[in-house]
Amino acid sequence: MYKQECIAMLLAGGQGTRLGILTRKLAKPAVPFGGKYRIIDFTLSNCSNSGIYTVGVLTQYQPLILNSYIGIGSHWDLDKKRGGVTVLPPYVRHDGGHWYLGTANAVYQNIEFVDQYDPEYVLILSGDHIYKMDYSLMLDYHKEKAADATIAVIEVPWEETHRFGIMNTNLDNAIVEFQEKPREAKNNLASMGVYVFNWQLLRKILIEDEMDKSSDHDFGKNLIPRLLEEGKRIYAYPFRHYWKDVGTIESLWQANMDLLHDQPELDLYEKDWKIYSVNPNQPVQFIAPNAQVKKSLVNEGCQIYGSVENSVLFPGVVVGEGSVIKDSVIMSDTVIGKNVTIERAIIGEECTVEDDCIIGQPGEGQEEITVLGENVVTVKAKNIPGGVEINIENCHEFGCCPNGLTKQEVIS
Amino acid sequence: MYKQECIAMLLAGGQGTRLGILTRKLAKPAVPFGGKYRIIDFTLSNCSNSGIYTVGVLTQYQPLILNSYIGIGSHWDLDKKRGGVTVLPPYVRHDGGHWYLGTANAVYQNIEFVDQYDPEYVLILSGDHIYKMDYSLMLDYHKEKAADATIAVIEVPWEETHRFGIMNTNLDNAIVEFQEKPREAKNNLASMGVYVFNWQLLRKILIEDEMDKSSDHDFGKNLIPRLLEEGKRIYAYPFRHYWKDVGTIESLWQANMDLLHDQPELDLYEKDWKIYSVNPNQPVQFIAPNAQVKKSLVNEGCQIYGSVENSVLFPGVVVGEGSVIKDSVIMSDTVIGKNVTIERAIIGEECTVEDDCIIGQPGEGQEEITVLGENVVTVKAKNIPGGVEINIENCHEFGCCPNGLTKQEVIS
Amino acid sequence: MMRDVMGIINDTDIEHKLKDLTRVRSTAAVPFGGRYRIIDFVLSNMANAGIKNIGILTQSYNRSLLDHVDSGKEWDLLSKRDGLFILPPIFRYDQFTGNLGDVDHYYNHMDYFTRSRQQYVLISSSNVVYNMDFRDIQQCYEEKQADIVLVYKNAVTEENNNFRVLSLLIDNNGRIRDMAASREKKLSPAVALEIAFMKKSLFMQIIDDCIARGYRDFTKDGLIKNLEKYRIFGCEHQGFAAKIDSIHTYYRHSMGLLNPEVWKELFFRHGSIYTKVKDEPPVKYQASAMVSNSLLANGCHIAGTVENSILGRGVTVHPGAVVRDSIIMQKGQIHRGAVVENAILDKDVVITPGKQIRGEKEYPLVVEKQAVI
Amino acid sequence: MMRDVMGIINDTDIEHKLKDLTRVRSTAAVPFGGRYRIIDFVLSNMANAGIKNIGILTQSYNRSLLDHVDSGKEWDLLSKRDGLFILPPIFRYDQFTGNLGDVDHYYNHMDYFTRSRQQYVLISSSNVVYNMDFRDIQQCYEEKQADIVLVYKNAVTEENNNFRVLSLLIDNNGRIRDMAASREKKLSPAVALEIAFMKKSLFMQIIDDCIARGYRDFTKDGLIKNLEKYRIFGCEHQGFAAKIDSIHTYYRHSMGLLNPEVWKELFFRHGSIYTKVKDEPPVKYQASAMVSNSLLANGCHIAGTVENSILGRGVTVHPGAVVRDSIIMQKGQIHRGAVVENAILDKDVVITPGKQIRGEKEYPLVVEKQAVI
Repeated sequence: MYKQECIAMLLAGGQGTRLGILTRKLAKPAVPFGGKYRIIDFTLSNCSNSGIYTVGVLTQYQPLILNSYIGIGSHWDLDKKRGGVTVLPPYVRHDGGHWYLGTANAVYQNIEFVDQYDPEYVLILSGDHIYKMDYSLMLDYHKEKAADATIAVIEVPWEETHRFGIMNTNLDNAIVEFQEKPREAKNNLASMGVYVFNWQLLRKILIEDEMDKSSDHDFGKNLIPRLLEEGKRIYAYPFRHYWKDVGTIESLWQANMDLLHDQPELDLYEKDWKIYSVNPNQPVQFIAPNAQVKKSLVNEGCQIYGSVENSVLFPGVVVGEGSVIKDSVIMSDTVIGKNVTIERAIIGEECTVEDDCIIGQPGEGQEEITVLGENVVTVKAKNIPGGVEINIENCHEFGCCPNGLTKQEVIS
Repeated sequence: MYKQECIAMLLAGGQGTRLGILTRKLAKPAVPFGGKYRIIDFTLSNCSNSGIYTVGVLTQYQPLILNSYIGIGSHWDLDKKRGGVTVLPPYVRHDGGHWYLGTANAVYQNIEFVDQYDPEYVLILSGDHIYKMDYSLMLDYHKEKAADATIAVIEVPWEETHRFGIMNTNLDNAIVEFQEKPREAKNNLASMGVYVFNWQLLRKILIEDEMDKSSDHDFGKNLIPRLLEEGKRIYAYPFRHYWKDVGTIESLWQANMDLLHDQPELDLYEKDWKIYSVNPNQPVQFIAPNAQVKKSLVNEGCQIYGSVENSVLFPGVVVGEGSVIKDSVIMSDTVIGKNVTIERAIIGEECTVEDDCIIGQPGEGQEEITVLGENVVTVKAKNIPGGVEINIENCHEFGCCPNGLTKQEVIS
Repeated sequence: MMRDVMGIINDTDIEHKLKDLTRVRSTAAVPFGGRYRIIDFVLSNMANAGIKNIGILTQSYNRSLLDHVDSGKEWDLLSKRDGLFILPPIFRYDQFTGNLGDVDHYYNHMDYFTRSRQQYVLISSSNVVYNMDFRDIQQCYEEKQADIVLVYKNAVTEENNNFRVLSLLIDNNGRIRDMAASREKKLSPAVALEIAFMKKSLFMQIIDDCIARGYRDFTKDGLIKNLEKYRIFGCEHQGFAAKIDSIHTYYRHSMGLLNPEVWKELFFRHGSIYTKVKDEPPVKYQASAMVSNSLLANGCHIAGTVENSILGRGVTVHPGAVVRDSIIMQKGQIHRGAVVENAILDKDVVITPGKQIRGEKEYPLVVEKQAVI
Repeated sequence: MMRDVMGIINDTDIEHKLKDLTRVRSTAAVPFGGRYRIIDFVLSNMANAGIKNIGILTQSYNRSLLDHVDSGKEWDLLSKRDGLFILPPIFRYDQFTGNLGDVDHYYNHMDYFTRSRQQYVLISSSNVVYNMDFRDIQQCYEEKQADIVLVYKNAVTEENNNFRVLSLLIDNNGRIRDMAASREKKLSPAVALEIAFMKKSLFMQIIDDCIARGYRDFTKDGLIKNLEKYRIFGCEHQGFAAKIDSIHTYYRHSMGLLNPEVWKELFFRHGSIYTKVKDEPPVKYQASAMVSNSLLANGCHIAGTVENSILGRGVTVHPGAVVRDSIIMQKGQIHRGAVVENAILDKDVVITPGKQIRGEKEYPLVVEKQAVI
């Protein structure tokens, strides 16, 4: 193999349990977002745009879609003869097999993979966040500070500090204390889960941490405190642009809505920092004579006969005449009939919403997002109350199962 | 996904323990063979040449090299928009993770993958064998016999029947009895581990077998007997060409030697049935003025100043002046100094054999193959007795460790 | 599937019928339908029918086309044995005599035809927009025991009346009895779509016969003169098919896509139409956007008014701008207050604030690539 | 790495110096060293130096070259932003005036140069075989604060005396004071290798100046006439470099590879030389094979005698056949009892049993592609 100055290890094994039915058959990084992307597209595109062309993707939970989506990375310009993308599932050695037990353990189990490239630096990334960041600038900062490790941080509202790992820094941005999800935070600088390490140091710490039977083998919980204890130079790298952990249905919905302002904080149209994705083959979208589309993102293959407002439509969505889609996210190839109303909802792939349905009934004081999982079918004139989640396991309760199937058949 | 008539599931998780140090860091299907191939190249090329373009490769043991070798299958012309190669490691579901417990269980865990393509037939293959076979002819045979399952069989010498699964057939080739490694075989038709199944039947049997806690979840041991018990139509498909299970050092060596006849049984030069492989980038080979090369396969990047007879040389091997290589296999980028003698040996990748060494001392009545694992370095004028196996774990006993390393450093 | 058929697409025609649109590219590479190029249709039809070996005879000036089809990956034509082959004109400019007919182009690539393993050829020109199951042609060939099959369409409208069309006289059995390339007089409503199917050996023999006699035109010399000698049959294409042979037909057929029936037939009927994909974000509609009866490719940014129009990738319509009955190709920018009506804007055209350009429906205004107005 | 440099390879030269070898392909696409094409060397040098955007100006007749370089994947040039671009001559044969110099070719692709993001250009002809670290050129450019850097080699031998070479007169500071393309009279032993490095803006300005004055030759009109105006410096390449400009130099430099020092320098010195890989099995030596001092590409099958020769992919030498001091390209077949000496056999040549062909070392015999003797 060839020596590389810096390689990235991308943690993409997360189950994302708080995304409920959306991550039932899908790892969180593979969840669709923003009309044509999957969440992991942002991190992979950041790597490609930052000139980090060697990326190991650590997968474990429901990796089939993720694996075939990533392939050899050609969609992100990461199919290189030297390096490129390598998917790293857990595996069996001659002394047996071990699942990844924590973020640090996952990297520990792939020390040999990293060693192949003999890098100076390793970038640890997560596939769960929506943001645009030039990692090469962070690497420069790490070198400039002569740091042992650098952690990207972002200011979060003080009232949310208890959800994050909080960094207390001195004037030079050196981290003096780390609080994991503190009740009383001394600071509002939260870790973004983006780290640069000197590889030889990280390698040593990973091996030590592995020996420690009491450790959870987690970067934030175990490795960073251990490094601080040892008095290593750890710096905070302040990041001041859009960053979102889409860990819940509400935040996933909100992050989609964030894109719809006339001047959104996260600009998908920037020519020099493209977000790459696997492009489906669909014809251009058709907006019918009486359609209305405003404040929305609409994709190829869509046919809009009704009204779409403040919504995100993935490729191949059909919106029938007289239907009104508002404040919603509609995933690929879903067909919506005539005179349907959908409000504050996330509709999964390949659903069918027949004529005259109302989804997320407005005006009933429902604040929660309504979610339909993939392949759900609502019969004509069905009312789906706001805030419910329907998938193939509970669809029979709502009469929303795919063509004539009973619960038993659907699940098997 | 798109419907496919037939897809292949290729079992590539085997550890190949009897190949000793050669499979220490490598799954058996990834073991180098024939000067530029890996064992799995034969099965993948067979798929491509047979028009089977959708292949799931089930990996579990040390898959890193195999995964990056296979990539998206472009080297075997298997990178298709519809189908193509998918590597299928074990994974974690929302109810937990399970390693593959047997060949049948591995396929069971990937029923969803197969269902995506809704195939009529599934071809079960192993990545462990060297042979050229047109699976489409076997599929035609399966249809013609209206069989529920078809098993490819080959005649083996009677004295070896105890090592194989033996099929007893009637005149029409229907299998009436199956003996797994019998002490007294009634027949010498051995299963090649190549099966065609009707998918709906296999799917049902896999689920039933999974429920059976006493089962080893193995195709040969459990599934075939179960099908026979149920009175299903199982046919033997006789195969009459070269086929070799390279399960031991001896058989791996022998299979390499088989290629060196002027008219070998297995022809690598057939234009219409190419064996594809990942091609390294090396210049053309150089045969020096006083070199001698006979009855051998030699690859790009080799520089031959000495004598090579009845041997297989992988790319980038250097043979110094006055050296004699006989009846041996030398893997990639190994450098052999001057006046070295190597006989009946397999030398791993990137070894260094310094001047005046003798490996596999001839004439001492040694019948066993001598094996050097990868990166072994023999100092000047070293004698390596025939039949030993040297790798980085025992190299210090023979004074053959990479540059100045002690045992401790080598292993860590 | 048609694995035993090789596809040949002839894009060597250099007449100026598409005016400014073919000044910088060949007919095959002219953008169509927002994100396609004209060649995508015949290429996708071939790929969808299972043809694995396709040769494109190009003009010298083929940079746009090369860039567009690349290695053929988008049509799943990457292959170790077959695949997509670019066949440029073979001559050296120091030896060029100024005269090349399509027969010469075919003849110069005889080695490619010889080397290919397929037994049949499907030859097509590069300028027809349609979605057809090409397997029907081979079926027709076998049913009629034909030597050659030509695809035709019964043209009921008055189209093409300014240009030569190849009209056919077909007997009750489907055999073609007469053919003529004429401007006004038509033999029947049957118009050939310039697709021929035959054995490769017969094709090579016809080319050889033409060369031996100094003939240069495959249709006139190779087919029309041989109507007696070979059994030439017609195979009717019943769906939508548009030959793009003038600015007028280009504009009219583009606008035809705004009929959802045509749009669906063309893009979904027998198989998908593939094209080179690009990394463009979704179309962004701002609060002030007013869009109706239009087709928009990804990457567009709409804040103004768009009616009855087709917008290519990455077009920006600023607030207060109006686009009506027009075709705007890739990356066009229509600034605040500008008005575009009945126009075809080639790639990268900028209409500065307040400017108004208007053509007539029957005579759309064409603005050349990269113009700033 | 040279990310801010775009590479330009000029393969538009159509002189007949390589005779039959360039009858069916351009110079860039002539096979060399068993499995390479001549262009592989400059292309690999560029790729190894980190250049990510490379344009190849081709002749009209570029099928072999297109097939060889394909999408640039072998040189790791597949890229979303940059990559490998084929730039065919831009003219239509109905408008062709019969006159094209290299300046015209550059001028016709001005849009490509404009669009590219790089600040510098490295321009090279397609016919030099060498392994050079191109980063040295940029270093020289910076050290000397040059406007233009040309690479040269001090030629001690009598080579090239039949052909024009571009000799240089260089002052003590490395600045080029005179240049002349002459057959016999040389200004000094310094011979230009036809590689120039400069700012893209300067390159475009020189082209524009030439076009404005009707000049056609980049070297003579763009460089020689501007020796006073611009600071043009030389950068010496000290290793092996062979300009392939005649059958004689082709044969001599090919045979030079049999010197292991040259072979190692050329293929391993600064980086690997990449080429299109093919799926060929190893070379098979039968019991009767006698091979010495030769280079063999994979897929060869040797049962006879091979001495001092270079064999391309898939060559078969049958028992009793003898190949001496010859170059046999891809898939040549030398049958039982045949003898080949001092010859260059193009691809797919068959020498039938017992036939003998012999040239002279100073005048090797060239057998054209697919000949059966």
